[in-house]
Amino acid sequence: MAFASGYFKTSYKADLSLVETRTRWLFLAILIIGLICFPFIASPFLLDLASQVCLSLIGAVALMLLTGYAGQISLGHAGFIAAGAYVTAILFKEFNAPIWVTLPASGLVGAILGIIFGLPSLRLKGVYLALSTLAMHFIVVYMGAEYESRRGFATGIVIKPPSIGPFIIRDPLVWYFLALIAAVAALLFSINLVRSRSGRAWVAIRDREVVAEAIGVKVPLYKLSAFVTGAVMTSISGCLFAYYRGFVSVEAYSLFLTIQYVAMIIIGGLGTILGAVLGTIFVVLLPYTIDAVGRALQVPARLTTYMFAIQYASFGLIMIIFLVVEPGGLVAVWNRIRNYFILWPFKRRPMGR
Amino acid sequence: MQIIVNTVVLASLYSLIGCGFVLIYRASRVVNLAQGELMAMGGYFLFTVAMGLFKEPIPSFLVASVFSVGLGFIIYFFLMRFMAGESVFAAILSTIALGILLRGLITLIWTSQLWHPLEKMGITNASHTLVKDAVISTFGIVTVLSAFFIYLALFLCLKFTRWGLRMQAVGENPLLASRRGIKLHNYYALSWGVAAFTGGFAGMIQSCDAILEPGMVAIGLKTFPVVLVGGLDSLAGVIPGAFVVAIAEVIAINYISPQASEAAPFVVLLIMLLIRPWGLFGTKEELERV
Amino acid sequence: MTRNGGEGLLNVENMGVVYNNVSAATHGVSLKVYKNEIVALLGTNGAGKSSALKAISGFLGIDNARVVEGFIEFKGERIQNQPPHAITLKGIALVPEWGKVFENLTVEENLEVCVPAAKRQVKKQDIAQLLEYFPPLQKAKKRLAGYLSGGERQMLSISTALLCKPDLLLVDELSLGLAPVIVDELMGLLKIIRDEQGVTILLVEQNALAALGIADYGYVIENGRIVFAGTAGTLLSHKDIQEFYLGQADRESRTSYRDVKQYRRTRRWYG
Amino acid sequence: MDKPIDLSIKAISLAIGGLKILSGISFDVYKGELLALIGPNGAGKTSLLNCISGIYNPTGGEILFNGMDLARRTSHEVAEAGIARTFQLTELFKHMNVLQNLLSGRHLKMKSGLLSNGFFWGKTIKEEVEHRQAVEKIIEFLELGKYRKTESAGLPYGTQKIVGLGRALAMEPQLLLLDEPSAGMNRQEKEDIARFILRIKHEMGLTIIWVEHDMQLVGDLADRIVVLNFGTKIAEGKPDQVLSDPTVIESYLGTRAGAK
Amino acid sequence: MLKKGLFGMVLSVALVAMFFVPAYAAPEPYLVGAAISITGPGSEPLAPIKDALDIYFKDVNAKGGINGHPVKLLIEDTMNEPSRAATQARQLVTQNKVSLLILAGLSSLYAPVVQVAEQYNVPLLFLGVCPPETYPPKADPNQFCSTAFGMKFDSSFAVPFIHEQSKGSSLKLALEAMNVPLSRNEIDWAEQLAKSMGIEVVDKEVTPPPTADFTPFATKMKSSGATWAYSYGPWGMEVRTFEALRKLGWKGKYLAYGHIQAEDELKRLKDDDFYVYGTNAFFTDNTQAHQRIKAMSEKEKTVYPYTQLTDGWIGATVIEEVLKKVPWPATPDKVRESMNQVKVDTQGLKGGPIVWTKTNHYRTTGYYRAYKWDSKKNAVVIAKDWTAIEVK
Repeated sequence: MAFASGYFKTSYKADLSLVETRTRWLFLAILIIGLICFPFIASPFLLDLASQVCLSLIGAVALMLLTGYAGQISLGHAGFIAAGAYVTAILFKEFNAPIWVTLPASGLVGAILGIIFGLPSLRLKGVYLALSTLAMHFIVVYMGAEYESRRGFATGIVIKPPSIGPFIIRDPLVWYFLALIAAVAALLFSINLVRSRSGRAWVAIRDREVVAEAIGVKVPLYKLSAFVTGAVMTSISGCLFAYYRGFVSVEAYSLFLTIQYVAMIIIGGLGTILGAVLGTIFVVLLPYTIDAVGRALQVPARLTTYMFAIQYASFGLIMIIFLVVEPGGLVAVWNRIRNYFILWPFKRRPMGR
Repeated sequence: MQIIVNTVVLASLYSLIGCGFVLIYRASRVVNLAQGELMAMGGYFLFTVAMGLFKEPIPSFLVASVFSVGLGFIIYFFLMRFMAGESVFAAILSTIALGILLRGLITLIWTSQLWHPLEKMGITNASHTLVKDAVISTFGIVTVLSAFFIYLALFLCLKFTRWGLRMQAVGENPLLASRRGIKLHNYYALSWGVAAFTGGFAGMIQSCDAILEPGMVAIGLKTFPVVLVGGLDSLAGVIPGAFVVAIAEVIAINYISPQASEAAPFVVLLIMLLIRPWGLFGTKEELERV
Repeated sequence: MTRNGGEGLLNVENMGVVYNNVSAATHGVSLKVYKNEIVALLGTNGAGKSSALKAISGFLGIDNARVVEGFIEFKGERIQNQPPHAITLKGIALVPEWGKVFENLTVEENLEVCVPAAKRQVKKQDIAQLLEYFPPLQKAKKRLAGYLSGGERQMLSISTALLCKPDLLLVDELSLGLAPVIVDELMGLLKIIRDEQGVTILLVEQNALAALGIADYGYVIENGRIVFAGTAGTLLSHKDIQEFYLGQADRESRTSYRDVKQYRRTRRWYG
Repeated sequence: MDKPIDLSIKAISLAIGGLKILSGISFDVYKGELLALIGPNGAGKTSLLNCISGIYNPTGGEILFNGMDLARRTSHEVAEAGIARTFQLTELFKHMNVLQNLLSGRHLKMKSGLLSNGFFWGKTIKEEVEHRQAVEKIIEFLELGKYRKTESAGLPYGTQKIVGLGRALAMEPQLLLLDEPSAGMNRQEKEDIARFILRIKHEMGLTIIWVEHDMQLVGDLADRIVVLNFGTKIAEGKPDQVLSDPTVIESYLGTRAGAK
Repeated sequence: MLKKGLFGMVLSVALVAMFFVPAYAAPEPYLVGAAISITGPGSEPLAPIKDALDIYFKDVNAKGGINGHPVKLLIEDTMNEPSRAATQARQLVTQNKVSLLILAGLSSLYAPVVQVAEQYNVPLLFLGVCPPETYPPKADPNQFCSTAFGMKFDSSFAVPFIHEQSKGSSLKLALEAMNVPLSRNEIDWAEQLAKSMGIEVVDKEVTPPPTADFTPFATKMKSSGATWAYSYGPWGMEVRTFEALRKLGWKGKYLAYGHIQAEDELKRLKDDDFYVYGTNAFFTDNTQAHQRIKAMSEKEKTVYPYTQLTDGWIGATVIEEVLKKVPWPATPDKVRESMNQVKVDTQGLKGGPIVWTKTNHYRTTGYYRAYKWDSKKNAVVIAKDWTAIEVK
């Protein structure tokens, strides 16, 4: 196959492989090496951001499965994250439970919440479903607030760093790799899901519910399973986030958090896992990028108050610009850039989408 | 007795905010999550006008209303126009982004200080005793009356004028309306303008009756329970919806726990979705549309 | 070429419509409609007739499609890729398929809504005059349009379109979902309206038989191309049209579907 | 007919929102036959199909299939019972490619669960390969090879309908319901469809209920025809006999067709 | 198409590039990092702190800095979001290498920022509000507090004050807090204190943070027959409840904690029975320090009015005093060392100096004063002058 003009597969199994061509293997290898080397060259601040991206990615991919693939709109994502975080906090505070208890417990509570959040989806869709999940979010956060004020945890609940055996996970470097592994695991899990039976059932429901049912998909079951999968992954990310931050408090799980996750999948591009990745990177880094721009502008101290207000507003503005200029999301931008380089130096673009 | 008066005033405020939401939804099926920000903007417009242009209340209110309507038009022509035909979710997100933008603008222009437009206009918010034990403030009365008259005006307009008729047609079948030579953009912009006006007016009254601060956008969150209980597409439903939510809130404050008053409207919302998802006055077909 | 001795009203020249910048729906469609004519555009689903119709009425934008080649000229003015309400105001009114009406408005309100702002002088008597063509509607004036029968809906749809005082009436799939008897009645009404009101009509139809019954001239579109054009009479007597569109060729002379071409065995992907 | 009965429809009636759509329709479908269902638009053909496939639950009557009453079953239960259908308008999952669309038809034949899918371990891989082979056979059968990885929204209209047919076949049903497979196709495409339908009947031995508008196709291919009008059955029998039935001509085929 | 592609490319390049823009490279100044809630919900009492710090250190730097080195303030806007505050604190400490961290934000931001301070062992000064970890007998080594309020001390002034004022008449007290930890805890403590003093507490209201309408709460307070009301929480809640009570025709007296807005608000409300108390002197004192704040504020055209700058100004005075005793080059350890034994003269802005010791990072003595409006004099008057409360 030395002069192969294309890459031919010789079995159906080969067609299932995720990484198809040698070039892609090469890119993947570079990416992996880059990710491993990254913490050794980056500043602690960048490392912190990278860990945040990785942890957020789990929640974003989960929302992508739920909304982008199964088509169930949810505005209650922060509720799932809060649930995971509060389960961790409560177990830690009340029973001093270690991470190998809180992590599965968060997942379990997430699963239960997923079913509860998902039940309205059997009857409702679109805006109605979105608003019902929004209501659920408020109720979950209210319960968290009640716990906090009843137990008198004045300024949120502080959680000690988790330990596995004798090792205490505290070092940012360790956290980075932990978050990276968790994110990659979540990514692989999601990619596998969407390319096999369950994922196809979800997309079928999203694209055409009546037809999905006619080919034998148990629609209620699969809707709930989408909610449960999304909720479990998100709750686990909530648990990890709680450990990473070292505290849990109501203010951290406001509607704004949901908005950020929704922004991730829409700005990334609905219906693609890559979109979730790009969207997460974009949304997590955006405020700090805006900060950096603001700082680079060297505004006189007197005007910085206005500068901060502008920064706050520009988060909204950039989101709006994105929605208006590029409804296809970052994936569409990515595909254009890729096509440009694949074709370079030829100008003709392929007849694709 | 006092509790009833309070509830009526609160419900009037909610129905003022909610009607803008319903108008936009009916005309363009867009869920506007920036209703609270539109409301706050109204208050800030009033403050600016009262401080810079007029000292008298009535011209101040009028000019601020004009600004509010203008804001609605601007929002439509510079943002929402481009969201036509996008997914429900993208449209929701764009209104959220709009909310963030507006909040940033408020801090930018008026900072996060507390303001009192009432003081600038040199009038006081006197109290009046209705019956024994029941007191209502001047702007409480204004809230109730303006809710009444704005609703009356809206009903009359929608029922008996060409514009109202066409607005209804646009909401029902935009494609067909456009085939009949109705300029969709104008009607969508109109719905945004009216929504910004009613919301903004609520904000003006609220800023006079209480205080003007960026935090007042949080009231906008109550819109969703209000309109869903009434029915997303039903203007008439907003009023009972507002009452149900206001009553739920007052009951929560008085008999359960004050903090529950934040969650209570959403519990009401969920119960409503469970038993009658299309709302008290909404149409069942609406469920299938979105 | 002039037909009927009338002057040209609509001139579609070499029009190509492309969806999503990629897939072409029509290639070089050319057709002409002269004043006071009834022209039929015939074709099966997906042949490109609805794309042509959307292009003329300005509804391509909604499906992310554009006219990329050629032009559409109406009264000497290029109108391709303009928004629908602008085209309506220029004098082209569309009667959409399935008799779409505003279901939550009454028949009367449906009619009032459709009076364009530019032509305010249209008064109640115009509506009354129009309703004389459609006696069933007159009886149902106060009823919600959602409760009308299929035929009545089409009548309402036609009359609302006529209220826009169009020069050209586009009628999309009038026969769809209606009993043949009612289709005949509606077609007859259209002809009367044309004769009395002087409206030009472009019928876009699958039901070739019904359309050619009243049309003066007809075009047949297939795979995005005009394949036949001619007067109604020519088309009705054309052998292929008879076989494929009118379904009336005798069974002996045509090929049966049972004797279709041989199955080509394609190579399976891997062994 | 002495063939065994596959599906038996007994006095089916359906009303939606006070509107009577079907009233008391009964007929039998025999094993391995190609039964065409014809009638004007709005006669209730598609509604009847929806009743059989569980999308609507009829207000009265029974639909017996393998000793099971389908009248009160949900759509996916009907699918589990071995009935597959195609849809009138192209109803492919438009963001899936052809392969995925066909594989989605194998949903019921596959058994792997969510977790197994997520980790993509042994069972799932084995299943994916196995069912891929089954799907490849259908791709070959329907000559879809060159479209394998094309997203279905970008396919030509006719091809989309064939993929829809393929997805139904992928379910390996006993009974196939076709809803106007040839609608909007040109002669060439109709010939393809005709060929596929005949091959399905002869090579796979499926029972087919076929809603069709094209009288030529029906006349040439169908074993038996049932004619519906205004929700009632007005005729049933062999093609020649039904198509020359005066009531059918009057209410459906139209007198003009004969006259001119 | 090409334009869109370009848009995407420019955007991604900009995104990447922004992270490699060197932030602050100059090593000479004292680096002080501040995470302040300037925008976002609940930022109204905190945003003016930035103004005060800005003008104070502009003046200091103009006069040649501290020990010959200028002070460089690195200010970040937390938007009152906990995660954002944590990230910014980490950025300030690890990337910008500040030797002192300042936090002015709601109580929900404590935990995340304290974590960072602990992890990197950097002293953390609270402006605005502060946690009880700074109180004696065992203060957290890294946490310091120069703010106005202090949990359990404020009400130790307020409750006896009410008791004293109501001598000779019947006293029925209603309490109000907002459902945020600080406010709620303080009111619980006030209730306990009042009961121990034999005061009848007839009502206690806890309002949720985004309350649209305080009338329901005011109605409950009024119907409880209260003659005095004490409210402790954000200014908006305090004053709106008072106004709601007055709207309902309540005739009682009202005590509120006097936040930065208090001075202007007393003049606006002009109500003889509305009392505020706090630890800062009002501008009616017109000391030299007050004159300086006013002059600087007017010169620099601060965003917030000069009456709201006192808190931040005091904080800045403390920072200056601390840095003065830090030998060059400054490190977090040296700064902490200096903070462990500092005595700051507040120049009349408070009732006395702020003194920190190794075990007390709050102050050894708190000084409180109460103000009210006097309609006869048509001016704000002192209702009770400086009262010292020992902090133990």
